[in-house]
Amino acid sequence: MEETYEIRGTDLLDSVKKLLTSVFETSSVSSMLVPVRHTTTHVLMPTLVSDPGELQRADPFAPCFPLNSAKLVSKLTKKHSNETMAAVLRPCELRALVELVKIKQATMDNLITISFDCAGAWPNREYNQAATEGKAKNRGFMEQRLESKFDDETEDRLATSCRICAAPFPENADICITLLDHDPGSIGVFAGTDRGREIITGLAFEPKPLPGTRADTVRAVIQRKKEAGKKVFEDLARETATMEGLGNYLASCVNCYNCRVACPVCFCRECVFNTDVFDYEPFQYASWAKDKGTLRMPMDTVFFHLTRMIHMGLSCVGCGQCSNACPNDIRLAELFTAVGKGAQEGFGYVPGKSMDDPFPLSVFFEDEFQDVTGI
Amino acid sequence: MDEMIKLKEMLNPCIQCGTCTASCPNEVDMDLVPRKLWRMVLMDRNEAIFDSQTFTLCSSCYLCTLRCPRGLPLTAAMAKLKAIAAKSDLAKYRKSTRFYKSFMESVRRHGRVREGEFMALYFLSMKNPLLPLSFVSLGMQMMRKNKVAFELPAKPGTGNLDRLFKKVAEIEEGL
Amino acid sequence: MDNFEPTIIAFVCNWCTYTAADLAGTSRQKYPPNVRLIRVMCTGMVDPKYVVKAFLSGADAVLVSGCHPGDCHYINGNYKARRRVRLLHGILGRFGIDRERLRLTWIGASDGIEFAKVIHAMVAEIKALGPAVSDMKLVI
Amino acid sequence: MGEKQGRALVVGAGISGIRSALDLAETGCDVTLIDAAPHMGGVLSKLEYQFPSDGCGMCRMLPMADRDTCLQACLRKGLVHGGIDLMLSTSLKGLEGEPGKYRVTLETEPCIIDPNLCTGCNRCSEVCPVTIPDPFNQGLSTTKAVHLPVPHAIPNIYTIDMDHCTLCGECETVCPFGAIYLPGDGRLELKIPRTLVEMDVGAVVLACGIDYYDPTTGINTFGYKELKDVVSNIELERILSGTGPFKGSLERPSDGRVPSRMAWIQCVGSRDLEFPACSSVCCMIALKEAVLVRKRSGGTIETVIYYMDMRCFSKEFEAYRRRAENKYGVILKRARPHSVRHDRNTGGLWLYITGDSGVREDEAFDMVVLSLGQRPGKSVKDLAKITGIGLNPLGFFEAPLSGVGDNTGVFAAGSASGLKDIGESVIHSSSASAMALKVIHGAKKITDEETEPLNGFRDVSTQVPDIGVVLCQCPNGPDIEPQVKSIGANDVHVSGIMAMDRICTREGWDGMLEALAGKPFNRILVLACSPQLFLDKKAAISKAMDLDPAYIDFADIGKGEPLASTVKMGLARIRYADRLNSMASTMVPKVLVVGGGLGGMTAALSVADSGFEAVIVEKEPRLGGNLVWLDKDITGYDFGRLLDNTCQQVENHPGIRVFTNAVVEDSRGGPGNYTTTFKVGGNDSKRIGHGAVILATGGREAETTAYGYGTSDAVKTNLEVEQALKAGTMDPGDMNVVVMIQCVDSRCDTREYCSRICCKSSLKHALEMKRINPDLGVYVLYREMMSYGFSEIYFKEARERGVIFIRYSLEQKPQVISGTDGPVVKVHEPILNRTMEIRSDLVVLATGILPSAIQSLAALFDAGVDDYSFFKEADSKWRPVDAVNGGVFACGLALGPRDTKESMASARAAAMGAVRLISSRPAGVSLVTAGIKHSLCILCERCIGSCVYGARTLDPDAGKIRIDPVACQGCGSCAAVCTNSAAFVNNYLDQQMLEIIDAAI
Repeated sequence: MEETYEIRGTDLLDSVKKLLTSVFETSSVSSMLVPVRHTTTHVLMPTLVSDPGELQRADPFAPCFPLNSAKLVSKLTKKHSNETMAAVLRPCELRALVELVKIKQATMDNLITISFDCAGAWPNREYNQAATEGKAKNRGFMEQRLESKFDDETEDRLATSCRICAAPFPENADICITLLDHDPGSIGVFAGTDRGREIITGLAFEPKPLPGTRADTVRAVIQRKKEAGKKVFEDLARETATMEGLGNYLASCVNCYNCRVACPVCFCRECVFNTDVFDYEPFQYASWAKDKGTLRMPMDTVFFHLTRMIHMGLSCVGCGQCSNACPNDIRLAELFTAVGKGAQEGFGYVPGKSMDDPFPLSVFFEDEFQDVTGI
Repeated sequence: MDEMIKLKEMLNPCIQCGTCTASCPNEVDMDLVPRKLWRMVLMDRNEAIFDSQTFTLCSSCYLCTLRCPRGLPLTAAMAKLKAIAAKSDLAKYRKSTRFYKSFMESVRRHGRVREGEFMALYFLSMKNPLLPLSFVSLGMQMMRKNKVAFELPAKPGTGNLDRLFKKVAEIEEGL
Repeated sequence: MDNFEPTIIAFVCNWCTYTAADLAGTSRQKYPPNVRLIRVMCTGMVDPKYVVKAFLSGADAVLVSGCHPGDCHYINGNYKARRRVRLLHGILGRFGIDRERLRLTWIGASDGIEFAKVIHAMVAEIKALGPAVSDMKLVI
Repeated sequence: MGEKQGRALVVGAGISGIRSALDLAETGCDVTLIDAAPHMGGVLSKLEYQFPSDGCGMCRMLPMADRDTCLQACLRKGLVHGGIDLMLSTSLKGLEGEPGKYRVTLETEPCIIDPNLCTGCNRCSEVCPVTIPDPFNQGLSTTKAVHLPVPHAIPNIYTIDMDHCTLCGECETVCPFGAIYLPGDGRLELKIPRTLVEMDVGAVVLACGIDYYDPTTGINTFGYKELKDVVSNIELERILSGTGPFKGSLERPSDGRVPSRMAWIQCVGSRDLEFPACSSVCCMIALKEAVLVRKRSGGTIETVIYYMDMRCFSKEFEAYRRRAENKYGVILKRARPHSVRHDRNTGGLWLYITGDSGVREDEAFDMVVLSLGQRPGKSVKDLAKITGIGLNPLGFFEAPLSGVGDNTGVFAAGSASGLKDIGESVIHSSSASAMALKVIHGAKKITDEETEPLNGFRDVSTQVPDIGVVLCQCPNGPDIEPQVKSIGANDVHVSGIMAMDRICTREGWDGMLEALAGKPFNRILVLACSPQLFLDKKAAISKAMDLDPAYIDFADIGKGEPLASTVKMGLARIRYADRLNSMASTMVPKVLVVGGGLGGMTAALSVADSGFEAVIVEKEPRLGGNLVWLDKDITGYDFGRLLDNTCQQVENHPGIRVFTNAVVEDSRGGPGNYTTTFKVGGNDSKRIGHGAVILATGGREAETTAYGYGTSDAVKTNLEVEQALKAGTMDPGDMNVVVMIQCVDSRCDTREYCSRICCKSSLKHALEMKRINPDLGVYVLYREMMSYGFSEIYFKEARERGVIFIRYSLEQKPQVISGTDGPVVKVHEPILNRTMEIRSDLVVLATGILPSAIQSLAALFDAGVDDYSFFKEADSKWRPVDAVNGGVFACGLALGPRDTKESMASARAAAMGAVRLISSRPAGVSLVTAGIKHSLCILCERCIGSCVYGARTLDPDAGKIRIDPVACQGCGSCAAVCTNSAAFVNNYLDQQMLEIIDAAI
């Protein structure tokens, strides 16, 4: 049984700041990536903090999720560095990061990952709207969510991806923060890795078992979210049961490729759809139009999304940033999460779970999937 | 037993494949099937060999010799065992070796077998007064079918086989 | 529907299945003209987007066919292809492109008859299933 | 292809001849490859599934370094190589001269069907009234007197069986191309008569293969040819084949029913009076066939193999046997059925069998397969007479132990010197080609002949595609010109369409060349039927147009697909045709040989004799390896002399440098260009550049603690006995009984593989001891005697000399008990079914072979080891001495257990492989080769992981993926894993493929 600890502050943020500060102080961390509230708006942006004093404005718990930080961690760690860094990540961000590490886009050699019970976030547009109107609910959001055991009326306000996220709890972070079922204002800490254990034992917090009710609560949350997901996926399956259905679903796509820019596991320097592979000659357009009678422009939108599903579906962590990114409100998160989930199940692969699970298309075994060649 | 060493040399190349046994029409009646018999020869298990009736049951059909993948003279080897048994006058085989000897003696004398004389020689050699009685039934049957000639035939060949038998004995001596 | 003639795109590996297809031709094992052979060096080079492209361009079925396990000229390209086809089954199946329409087979160089058989069967089954995509031109 | 060497003649175009021809052609020799049959491929053209992979993969023999010299297609179709002239229906009739300067006479059978005119349209066969048994299917099906000799070959020219042809003339009348000229009707001359050709060659390789025993010539107790369901193993292979008599479905020939029980009878025509040797491969063939039958039938057909010894003696064969038994449920029974009889009531077959117990165990089957033994090939006697090469008592070519002192330029390859499995045949063929190359190289006349400058064509690589389309108009087909023209009109890149009359004929072809000459097109697309026929003619078009063949392509319009698709697809393909010239590489003409035992020395000599430098790095202070302690081989050949000779040659050879006390430390680079550092004498570091590496690191006798070894001086290993006999410290005259125990710690869970040479060693020792002391009792306790091939003769001799062989099983292993008068061996005798106790003076253990630890060494060169820690070969059949990447080779015990003769053959084969690689011309970047667009690459390294050839590496300094164009084979795995097409394969570009797909629909 993993040793667990408790930190009691004046409130949740105070407790978590205590933790972050002591990680800073005791683990020779040179900087820490954490969402920080900036002065003028209520928008929180991932911020690289090197002065522990600045952690005062950190707030990882707000329903604000402007981008998946895995991409940032990739930028910060892709090249080897001797400095140790820490990053506070939502579970889906951490999963995306693990996927990126597998494809050499990031390393965790000198990175301490910290994650927590994620209460979800609002769609970006809504959060920003609220922030502009001064109604963004930063403080108090998590408290309210915890009080209801993640089952209050604000659930409906969450981004769909968060609403149906069946893995909102930290597992393989170095330092995992538990919030559910703790006394108000206090948090729990346990190590998800060997390195985490080393750090935590050096932090001199009070060992205390996790609340006895937590396991059941977690199970219930997951169960509820799974059911919510099931409904979403069923509706989606009906809507996109045919290629025509898929075409309609994606009808307003304008090939802006924002979804792929926002996607944490879409790692290409340049999407293949922006390369000369799809750089047709003018006469070709004319000839297609002639052959088909009509040619929907821009071309290759369904092709693009299907290709993206093939490329990143197996690594999709369901963070929902694609939906945030779409200018035309295509419900991409549901689509990609559903497709990704199916693809992943086909290989028994859980993205982000472990560095030891190889990417399914990078390996093979001789005696597997023999049904593929059958009907 | 020099004879057994010679026999062993004859059989050395045997690979114990069992083709001889599978080919043998009398194999079902043998207490030691040919395959085992030959193995015993190679292993110098002479007692066991001469405790068995196998070679006396060989009817010299030559199927084993024909089929042996090593081309071994298996029928000849059976004959050799018979000869050794006869020469050593082993009690176990007396019945058959003396029967055989008596038969040959009659043939030597007359150029063909005279059943009466043959049986008389056999009974004499076995020195068992009760033995003739055990042949009564078979004798009767054979007589009924005219298989036993009582009258003495003309003797055109009498004594002519002496030289032949002598020559064979010489050859056997040399083997 | 009776007059429906499906179009099947067949990605065949240069070493085994292409040879088999050739053999089917020379040994007069006629197979229906619905199939368009696209020779690739190895099934392991069949990028999933080729398959997607084929369906989006109007193919009613796609066949990927290469060497038997263990026979791949490039040691193991066929095993890699198998994983990709499995992925495609999972993804395309969701959008109505069932696995009947995307097949992976191993056809050895001497299996001209087998090749013809596979094509015959596939054409018959796809005829029964109907076109893969009935009206895509306005949406893709 | 390398620098020009002389010419070689290879007799026989089966797998061995193909291997030899490729070896020699790749090293720059001109090769004439002849075969008496009208097709190539030999017996393998009939066998589709070969152990141990149960599949094919023959194409893996094709050149790796300079791929475009050779048609990239299934080898079953045929071999088309720029340096190889293939002459079918041709035999060697005369040979004069001396090694290096032979004049040979070749005779080609007359042609009744002109191969230049026949297009394979099959009309002749349709009208032919004469039906004959199809020789391709061993007579199990029928064909016509005029027929295709094999269904899949190219070029596939019809032949007429003149023994059956009635000269009715129907075919001649119907042939649309006038290709058939029947004799008769006063026409005494054939159009293409029997021809005799003389040519000069430096060396000759005889790869004429073997024949099989015909049971009908013997007592035939198995009823072959009398009982329809008794078939030979080759007949069964045909039955299982898709081109076979039943189109691949497994049926009984008598009534077409699927059999439910099948039996295999081993050693039919082997290990008997007429042929006292073992045929070496039948055990594995039978296992494979039984496995195939089990797999095909989903386990519903019961398969029983009746065998004498199951000889699975190559390193992965024992595992195969285990799989066959345990996974596939093949039943093995040790028994020798003596005859097969027909059961009138059931229609089945009875096998008459006696089991170990001596009880009759006759069994009923409905199909029986005879594993036929080998016989010398038909032509062997004649060839021996012509070439003066000796025959062994069984009528096979002598394969001399070494080339030492042999003054010949004629070498036997493959099975011509005794039946071998594919891997061994390939090894022995490369070994023969290495010896032939030595002779040719030695006799080389230095010529000033310019090799054709590479890419001396006009540079069109930067030009906008300007496609010329040539259209072959068939007089029998519809007029397709208008349709092609209208397609061309819609493609801005098409600038000319030329319709030609039948380019499949000589006249049509020449007409096309004439029309194309001087035309400005920079891409040519030829639309014709069966374009494979023309692939080797690309060069002609290229010459006529001064255009790199990379820009010439063919599209097959004879397949029955819609013309528009075919044409559009062809246009899309040719539009993107290109050659990557930026990645030229250099070949370092030097070979590193790690290990200076017999294998290493032989390999180094072979390399050096071909004109390249060899560097031997040996960790011991002296050369010789295991040969130092070996005495004689089973034939009495003196290893001491071999060692002295070889060492002397190595030391005196100007092309060989030797470093002893030296250990390899590090290596970088790839095939063609390695840089390796090694340490001499513990501190002196040296660095060399080399193009290839041969690992000849050897192996050793396995240690053991079994059977009381180490506790008694009377228990020794084979090695100790060999040494003691050599040194004279052991006198068999002082002993009464010696017991030898085979398979110690081998062929069991401890060590799965058979060490192959222990049985031969024990036979050798047994015979030697018996020679010294004929009265000595020698008992050999064995599980299977692996006296494969001609060594079976010594097994027989040992029995004849009175050695007693007792079979034991893993369940009842012998026990060695120490006694006051020496060890007592207890063993169960299965025939007598009783336990024997043998008091012995000496117990000899055959402990098997272990490889030297080479895992880390192999890893330095991007090669690996197998499950047993031997070198992992790319393919045990087709590439048996090389690693997947094509730059690393291994020989001798590093590769697996083998005897000295086999080690030397493998060493020459490894050397041949290395020489093939380093003699290929630099800058030979093949057309289908991978590339990378650095600007798109984000270094996810998935492509590196996907490449089986190790052709892709990360250059950490430059932060770029590097591609080794020699190692790259163009499989496209990298391109398929790359999500944004940064990795690509030339001529299979994504945009090209997408356009082709689009055009197809």
